Amino acid sequence: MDAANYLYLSALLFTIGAVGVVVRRNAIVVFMCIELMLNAANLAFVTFSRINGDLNGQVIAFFTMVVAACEVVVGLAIIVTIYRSRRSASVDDASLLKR
Amino acid sequence: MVFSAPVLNYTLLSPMLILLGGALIGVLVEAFMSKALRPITQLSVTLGSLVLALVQVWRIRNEQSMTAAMGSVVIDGPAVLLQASILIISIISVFLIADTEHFTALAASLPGSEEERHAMQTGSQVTEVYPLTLFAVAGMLLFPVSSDLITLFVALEMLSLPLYLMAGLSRRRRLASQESALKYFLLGAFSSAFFLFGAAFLYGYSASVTFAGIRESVVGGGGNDVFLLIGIAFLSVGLLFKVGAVPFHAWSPDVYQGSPTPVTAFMAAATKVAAFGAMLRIYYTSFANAQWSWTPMLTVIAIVTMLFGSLVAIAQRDVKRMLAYSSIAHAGFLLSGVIALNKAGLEASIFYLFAYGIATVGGFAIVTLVRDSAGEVTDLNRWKGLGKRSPWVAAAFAGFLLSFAGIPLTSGFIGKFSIFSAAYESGAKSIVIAGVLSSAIAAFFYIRVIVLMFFTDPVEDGTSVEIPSALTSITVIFSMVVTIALGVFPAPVLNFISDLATFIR
Amino acid sequence: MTTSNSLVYLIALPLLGATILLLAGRRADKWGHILGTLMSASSFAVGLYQLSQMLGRTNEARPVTQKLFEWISVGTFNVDAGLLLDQLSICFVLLITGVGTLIHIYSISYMSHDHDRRRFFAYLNLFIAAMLLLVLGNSYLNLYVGWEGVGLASYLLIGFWNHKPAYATASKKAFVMNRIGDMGLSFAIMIAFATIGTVSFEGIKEHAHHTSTGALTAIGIMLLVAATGKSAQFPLQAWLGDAMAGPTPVSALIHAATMVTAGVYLITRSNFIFDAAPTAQLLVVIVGAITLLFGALIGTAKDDIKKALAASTMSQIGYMILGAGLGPVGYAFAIMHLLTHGFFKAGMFLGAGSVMHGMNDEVNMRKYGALRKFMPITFVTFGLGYLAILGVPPFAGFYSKDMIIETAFNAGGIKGIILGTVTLLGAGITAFYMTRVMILTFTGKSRWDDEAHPHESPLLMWLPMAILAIGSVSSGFLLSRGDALVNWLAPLFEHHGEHKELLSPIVVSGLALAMVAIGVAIAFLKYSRQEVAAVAPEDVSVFTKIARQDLMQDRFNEAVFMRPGQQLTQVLVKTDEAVIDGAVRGVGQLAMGSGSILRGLQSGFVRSYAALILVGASLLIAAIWVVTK
Amino acid sequence: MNSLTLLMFLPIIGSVAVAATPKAKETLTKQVALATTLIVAAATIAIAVGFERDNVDLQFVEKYSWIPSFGINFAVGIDGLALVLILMSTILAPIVVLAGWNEAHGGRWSVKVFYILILVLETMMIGVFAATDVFLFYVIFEAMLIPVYFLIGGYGSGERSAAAVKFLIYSLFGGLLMLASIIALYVMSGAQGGHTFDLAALSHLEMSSTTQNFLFLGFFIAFAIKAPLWPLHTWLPDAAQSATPGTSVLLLGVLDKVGTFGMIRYCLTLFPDASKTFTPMILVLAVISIVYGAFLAIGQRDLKRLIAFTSISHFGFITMGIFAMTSQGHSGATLYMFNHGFSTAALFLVGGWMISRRGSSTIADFGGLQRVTPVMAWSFFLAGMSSLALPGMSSFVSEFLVLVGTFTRYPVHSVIATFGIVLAALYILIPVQKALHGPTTPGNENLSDLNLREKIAIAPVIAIIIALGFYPSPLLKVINPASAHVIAQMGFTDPAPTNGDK
Repeated sequence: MDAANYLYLSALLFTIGAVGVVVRRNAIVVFMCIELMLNAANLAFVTFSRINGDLNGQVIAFFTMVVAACEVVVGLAIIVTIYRSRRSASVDDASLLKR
Repeated sequence: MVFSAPVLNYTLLSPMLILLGGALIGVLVEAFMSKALRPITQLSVTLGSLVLALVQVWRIRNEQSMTAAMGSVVIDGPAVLLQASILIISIISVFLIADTEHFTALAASLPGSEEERHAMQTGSQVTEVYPLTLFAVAGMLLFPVSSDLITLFVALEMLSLPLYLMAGLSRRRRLASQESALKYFLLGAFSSAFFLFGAAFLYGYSASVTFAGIRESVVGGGGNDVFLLIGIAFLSVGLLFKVGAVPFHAWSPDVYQGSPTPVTAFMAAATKVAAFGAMLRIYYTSFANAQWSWTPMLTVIAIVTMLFGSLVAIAQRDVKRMLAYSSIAHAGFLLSGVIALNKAGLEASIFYLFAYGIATVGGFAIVTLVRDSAGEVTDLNRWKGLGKRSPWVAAAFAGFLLSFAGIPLTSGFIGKFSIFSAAYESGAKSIVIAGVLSSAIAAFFYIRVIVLMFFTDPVEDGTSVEIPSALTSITVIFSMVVTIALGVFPAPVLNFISDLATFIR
Repeated sequence: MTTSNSLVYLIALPLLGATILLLAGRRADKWGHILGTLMSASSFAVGLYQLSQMLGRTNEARPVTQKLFEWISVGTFNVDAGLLLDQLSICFVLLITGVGTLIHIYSISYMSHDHDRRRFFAYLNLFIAAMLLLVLGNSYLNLYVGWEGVGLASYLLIGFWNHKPAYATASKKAFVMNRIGDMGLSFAIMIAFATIGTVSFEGIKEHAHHTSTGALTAIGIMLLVAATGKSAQFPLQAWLGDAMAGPTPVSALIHAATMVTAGVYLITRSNFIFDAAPTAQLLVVIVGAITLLFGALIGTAKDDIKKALAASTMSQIGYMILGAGLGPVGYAFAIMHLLTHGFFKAGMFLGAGSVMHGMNDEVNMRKYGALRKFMPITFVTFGLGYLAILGVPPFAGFYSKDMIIETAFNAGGIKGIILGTVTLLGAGITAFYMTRVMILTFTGKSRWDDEAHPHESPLLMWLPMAILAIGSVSSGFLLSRGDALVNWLAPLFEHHGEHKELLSPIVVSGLALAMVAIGVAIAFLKYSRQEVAAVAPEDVSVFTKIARQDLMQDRFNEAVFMRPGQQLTQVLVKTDEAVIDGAVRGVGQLAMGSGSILRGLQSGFVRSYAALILVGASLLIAAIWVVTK
Repeated sequence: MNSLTLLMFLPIIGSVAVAATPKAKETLTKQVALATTLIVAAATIAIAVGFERDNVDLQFVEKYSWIPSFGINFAVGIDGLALVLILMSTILAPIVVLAGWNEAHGGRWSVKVFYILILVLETMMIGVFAATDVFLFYVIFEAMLIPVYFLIGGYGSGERSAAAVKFLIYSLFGGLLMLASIIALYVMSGAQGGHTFDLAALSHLEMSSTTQNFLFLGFFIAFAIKAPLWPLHTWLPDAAQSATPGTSVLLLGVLDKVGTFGMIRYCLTLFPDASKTFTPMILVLAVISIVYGAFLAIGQRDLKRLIAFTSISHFGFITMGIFAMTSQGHSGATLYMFNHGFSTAALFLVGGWMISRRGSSTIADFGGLQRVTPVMAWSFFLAGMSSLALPGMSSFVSEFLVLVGTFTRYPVHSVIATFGIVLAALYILIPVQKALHGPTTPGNENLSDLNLREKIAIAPVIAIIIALGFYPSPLLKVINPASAHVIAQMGFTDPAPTNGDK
C-alpha cells in the first residue's frame, strides 16, 4: 500500500482532533482530542520513517508517547483540580478571565 | 549492528544538568524535609543551582560545539548568551517567587475549603514551586540550544509543563488562577500538537531530524517542498504560540492575569527568551535558505502582532493584562529580529530579549508590591496617585514603562533601535514603519499609567504599597540599574553580544 | 557730502528725556515736565545750530550725514543707523522741535492738574525723538523705525487717559490703522530691495533712473499706502477723528502739526520715485483730492470742536498730498503748506484746548458761544489761525494754499481742471466750516452748562498760542518771499520742463477768495442769523446725518473688515477646536475604539482561543500555499 | 578642550547639589538652582567670547566613542547657529528660575524636584543644540520630553495632566517618525562605508530622491510638530495654558526652537534635494501658520493660550525664513529664534505674574492694571510691543529680515505674511486694552506691583530686547557666516536685484 495514504490518514486524524478541541466542551474530551492530534503526528513520524528508511521517526514516536504521558499527568492534575473547585469539567465554565 | 555508547560533553551540558540535579533535590526536599525548614532550603537550593549554572555558562562562553550531546545540542555564542540571559532573569524572578505570600499554601486543597484554611493557619506552605521553576528553567536552557527536532520538542514540553502547574498556584483568586492553568495547559498542548505535526513533516521532507540535516535539504533542494512548507507552518504555530504572537496570543492575557505575579514575571521574561532563542536558531540555521517562503508570513504576523498588542493594550484596565498585551506588542517587535535574518538582527534580538526580560521582571516586581487587604491590586484605577504615596516605587515603574515605550536613555530604546535597524537593513521597511506606528500607539497607554500614578489624586480605598522585602528590592533595583545602564552605556554589553552572536551551523 | 557728529543729539536729547522720565517714575513728578521741556528745547537749539551751519554752505554741501553704527547687515542687505539732514529735513526738524517745544510749554500748565503729567512729558519727548528719527533717517528702514515710533507715541498719547474705554479703543484703532499703512511701507522697502538692491534714499535715487517704471510704480503705490495711514488720508482716514481722545496738546502737536504730515514728507522725500512713476503720482493726487473734500465735508457737520479741527486737518493734509502728487512743481508748495499749517492748525488746537480748559473740558461747540469776551487772547490767536486757514491775504494760508490751487489748475488738461475745481471747492467748504467753528465758539449767545465759568488761560498756555499766531500771520509771507522755500528745497528735486499756466496767479487768488467769501457767507447766514440749538437737531438732511457719521467711514470699515474679520476669527477658533484638534483627538479615539473592539476577541472561552489558533494555522498554510504557487 | 561637555554637565552637577539640599530649606534649594544657572550662563558667555565668528567650521569640537558597535559617538561642537541658541537657553534659565521663584509651590511634588527637573532640562537644552552626532541629538531630543512632561503635569495648572499627555504623545509620535528616518540613514551609512551617525558623514550619503523625500519627511514632521507648524500645532496652546509660566518659557522659548533648529541643521544638511522639493509646500504651511496663528490669537479669551498662538504665528515666520533660502531670510530666521525666546519669555513671565496675582488667566478678568500696577503693566506692554515686532525692538530686525529675505525669492508668500503684522497689532493690543486699560475691574484694586525680584528678572529680558533692536550686529556677525554656509551648501545664492527687469 502507498505510504502516502498513511499521511492522509494522519492528516485526517489530526484534523478530527483539532476540530474536536474546538467543538467539545468537556475538558477531558478536549484533552483526548489533543492526544489524538499527537498520535496523528506520531503516525506521520512513523510513516516518514518508513518512507525515509531510517529509524529516527520511530524513535521520536516513542519520545512523543513519553511526553504525552507526562502531559497527561500534568493535565489531569489541573483538570481534576478545576473539577473539584467548580464541580464541572466544562471548559466553557472557566471563563472568569477575559477581555 | 554496533552499539556505541553515547558521548556526552558534560562540561557543556553542565548548566542544564546542574538545574535538573537541583530540581531533583528540590523534589526530595519537598518529600522529606520538615515543613519549617523547607522554604529556606528550597530557596537556597534553587538559587544555588541557578548561580552555579550561570557560573558554568560563563566558563564555557567561548566554547563552540555541535556535538555536546551527540548532535542533539549545540553550544555556541548565542547559546551562551541566551542561557545566561535566562539564568539571570530566572535568578531575579526567584527573588520574587521567594515571597510566599503569592502562593497557595496547598495547591491540592479546594479553594475556600477548611483544608486550605488550616494549611494557611498553620503556615505549612508547600514549596513545590521551586523545583518546578528549576525544571522549567532547565527546559528553557535546553530549548534554544537544541539542534534536533526531538530535543526541541522535549525541551518545549519540559519548559511548558511546569509552567502550566505554576500558573495555578496563586493564593488569591484561586479559581481564576486554576482557570489560567487550564487554559494555558489546553492551548499549550494544542499548539504543541501542531508543533509536533510540523516536526513530522520536516522529518518527512529532509529525512533528518537534525537542524543541520534540514538545512542541507533546504539548501540542496530536491525534497518535497509541500512537506517543508507544512512543516515550517506548523512548527511556527508552536513557536509563535510560545512567544505570544497574534493570532496565537490569546492565552497570554488570561494566563498573565491569573497566574501568581512572580510566576507571570518569570514566564513573561524567561519563556520569551527561550522561545525566541529557539526560533532564532531554527530560522537562522535550518530555514534560512527557504526565506522566500516564510518571510512574508512572519512579516504579516509581526506587523499584526505589534499593532494588535498596542491597540488592545490601550483598552485594558488591569495592569497585568496591560503588560500582557504590551508583551504581545513586544513579540511583534522581536519577530522583526527573526525576519531580519542577519547578524545585526541576531545581536539585536538577543540584546532586546535580555533588556526586555529584565525590565519585565522589574515591572511585575512592582506589581507585586501594590496591595490591599485582599492581596495584589491590579485594577489600574486603583493605582491612582501611587506617585504621591510611594514616589520611588512609582518612579521605578515609570522607568520600566518608559523602557517598554522605547524612550531614549533606557534599554528599551537601544533594543528598539537596533532591532528595527537590523530589519531595515534586511529590507523589511514595512516592519520598521509598522513598528514606529505601534510604538506611538503603545506610548499612549504607558503614559496613561504614568499619568494615573503621578498626575491623578489618590483614592482612599486601602490600596497601599508593601514595603518590599530585601529580595524584591534587589530585583527592582537590579532591573532598574540594568535598564538605565543599558540605555545610557550599552557599549560593553553590545560588544560582548557582538563578539559571541554567531550561530555555528 | 558733509558729515557731522552732532546730528544724533537732535534725537538723543529727547530720547534721553523720555527714558529718564519713564524709568524714574514718580520720583520725577516734581521736575519731569521741566526736564521734558528742556530736552525738547535743546533739541530745537541743536536744530537752529544745524540750520545756521547749513546756511553757511553752498547748495551742494548743505546735506549733512552721520553714520552712527552698522545696524543690520546680512548679505547684500546693509542698513546703517545713519542720519541725513538736508534742506527738506531741516524744515521738519525745526517744525517738530519748535512747535514741539511750544506745546511742551503749553502742556506744563494744561496738564498741571493731571497727576500723570510726568508720564505725559515722557511720551511727548518720545514722540519728538521718534518724529525726528523719521525725518532724519537716511534710508527707508531708518525712516520706518521713526514711522512706527511716532505710531507708538501717538498710541500712548491718544490713550493717555485709557482708563476710559472709548479712549483706549481710539488708541488701538489708530495703531491698527496705522499698521495697515506701515505694511505698505514694508512692501515698498521689500520691493525696493528686491528690485534695486538697496533701501537708502541715496542708493535708490541713484538707481531710480534705470529701474523699470513698473517697479517704481509699485514702490510708489506702497509708499502712498503708508502715507494714507499715517496722514489719515482716504481710505485709512478713519482713526484721526477718534484720536482726538488724547489730551489737546497732543492733538495740536501730533495730530495736526507734525506726525500726520509724515505722509507728505514721505512722498516728497521719495520724489525720485514718484517722478518716474506717473501712475503712482496720479494716485497720490486722487487720494489727496478725495481726502480734502472728504475731510472738509465731515468738518461741516461736527459739533465737537476738536473733531471739527481734526476733519480740517485731514482736509488740509489732502491739499498737501495733492500738492506733493503734482510732482516737482508741487513738492515745495506742499511743504510750505505743511509748515504754515503746522503753525495755524497747532495754534487753533491749542486755542481749542484753551477753550476747553476754561469750559470744564466741554468739547461740544453747541454749548459754547460768546466766549470772545471771556477769552480774548484765545479769541485773537484762534482768529488769526482762522484767517490763515481760510487763505485770507496776507495770512500764511493764502500763500501756501493758493500755490497748491494754482499748481493744481496748471497740472494740465482735464486733470488740471478737475483738481483745480476740487481744491477751490475745498477752500469754500473750509471757509464754511471754520467760520461755523468761530461763530459757534466765540460769538452769539452763551449756551453754557450751568457750572461753566469760562476764563482766560494762564500765561504758559497763551504764550505758545501767541507765538504760533505770529507764525500763522507771518510764515507764509516769509517762506514765499522771493520763493525762499522753493529755492531752498530746489536742489533736492529734479526739474522738468516749464509748466504752462492755465490760469494766472491773480485769477486763482481771486477765485479762491470768492469761494472763501461764499463759504463764510453761508456759514454766517446759517449760524449767526439763526439761533443755535444747544442740542444738535435731529431733523436734519440726510447729508448732514451722513456727515455727522464721518461719511460712514466707520460703518464701512466695520461692515467690510471688522465684522467679517471677527466672524472669521470665531470660525477659525471653532475650526481649530473641532476640525484640526478634532482630527488629532479622532486619531486617538480611533486607536482607543479599535482597541476596545479588538478586545472583544478575548472572550474568555478557551475554545474560541483554540479556534483562533486553528484559524491562524489554516491561514499560515494558505499563505504559504499562495507564496509557493 | 572639553569646555562644551563641561558646560553641558554643569547643570546636572547643580541638580545633584539641589538634591543634596535639605527638604525643609526651600529657599536654599532655589538659591542653589539660581546659582547654578547663573554659573552656566556665565560659562556660556565665556565660550561665546572664545568663539571665532568668521570660522564656519564647527568649533569646540569634542568626540568620544559612545556605542562603537553602532558607530555612535558622543560628539559635540557648535557653529554660529548653535552658539546663539545655547546662549539664549542659558541666559533664559536663570531668568526663569528667578522669575518663577514661587512657581514650584503649587506642584504635586517638592520644590526640589522642580529645580532638579529644570536643571536636567538645561543640560539637555545645551546638548541638543551642541550635538553633532545624529543619534546623540535624537536621544536628547526625545529624552527632553520627559522633564518637560513632568514639569507641565506636576507643576502646571488646570487640565495639566491632559495637556502634558497631549504634548508628550504628539512629540513622541514625531520623534518616532524621525527614528524611522534615522534608522534608514544608519543602515545606508553602513552600506556606504561603515555605520556612522556623524552629521557631516551622513550628509554625503547617496540616496535616491524617493528615499530622500521620505526620510526628509520623517525628520521634518518631527520638527514641524516641535516648532508647531500648522496643522500640527494643537498641542501647544493646551500645554502653554497648563504649564507654569517658567515652563512655558522653556517650552516655547527653547524646546520649540529645537524644531526650527533641526530644520536647518538636519533637514537642510542631510536632505538638500528633498528640502528643495518640499519647499513650496512648507512655505505655504509657514504662511498659513503666520496668518492662522494670528487669527487664533485674536480669538482667544485666555491669556496663556493667546501667547501660545502668537508663537505659532512667529514660528511660521521662522520656518518661512529658513526655507526662503536667502541669506537675509536665513539669518533673520536664526535671529528670530533668539529674539522670540526673549520676547515670549517676557510675555509669559509678566503674564504669569498677572495671572498669579489675579488668580485667573481669562483676559476679561483683568482691566485697568495700568493704574494699579504700572510697572507690571509697562513690562507687559513692552513685551507685547516686542511680540508685534515694533521697530526698535529686537524682533523687528529679525521679522523684517525674514520678510525681505523671503520677498526676494517668494514675493507672494512674503506679502501674505506681511499682513500678519497688522494682525499682530490686533492680537497684542486687544489684550493690552482689555487687561491694562479701561477702568479697574472689581477685584483688581489691590493687586501688588512687581517686587524687586521680579523687576530684576524682567529687566535683563527687556534690556536685551531693546538693545538688540538697535544694535543686533554682535549676533548677526555670529549668525551670518553660519547662514551663508548653509545657503552655499544648498547651492543657493541670493537673488540679485532685478531692477524691475529693465
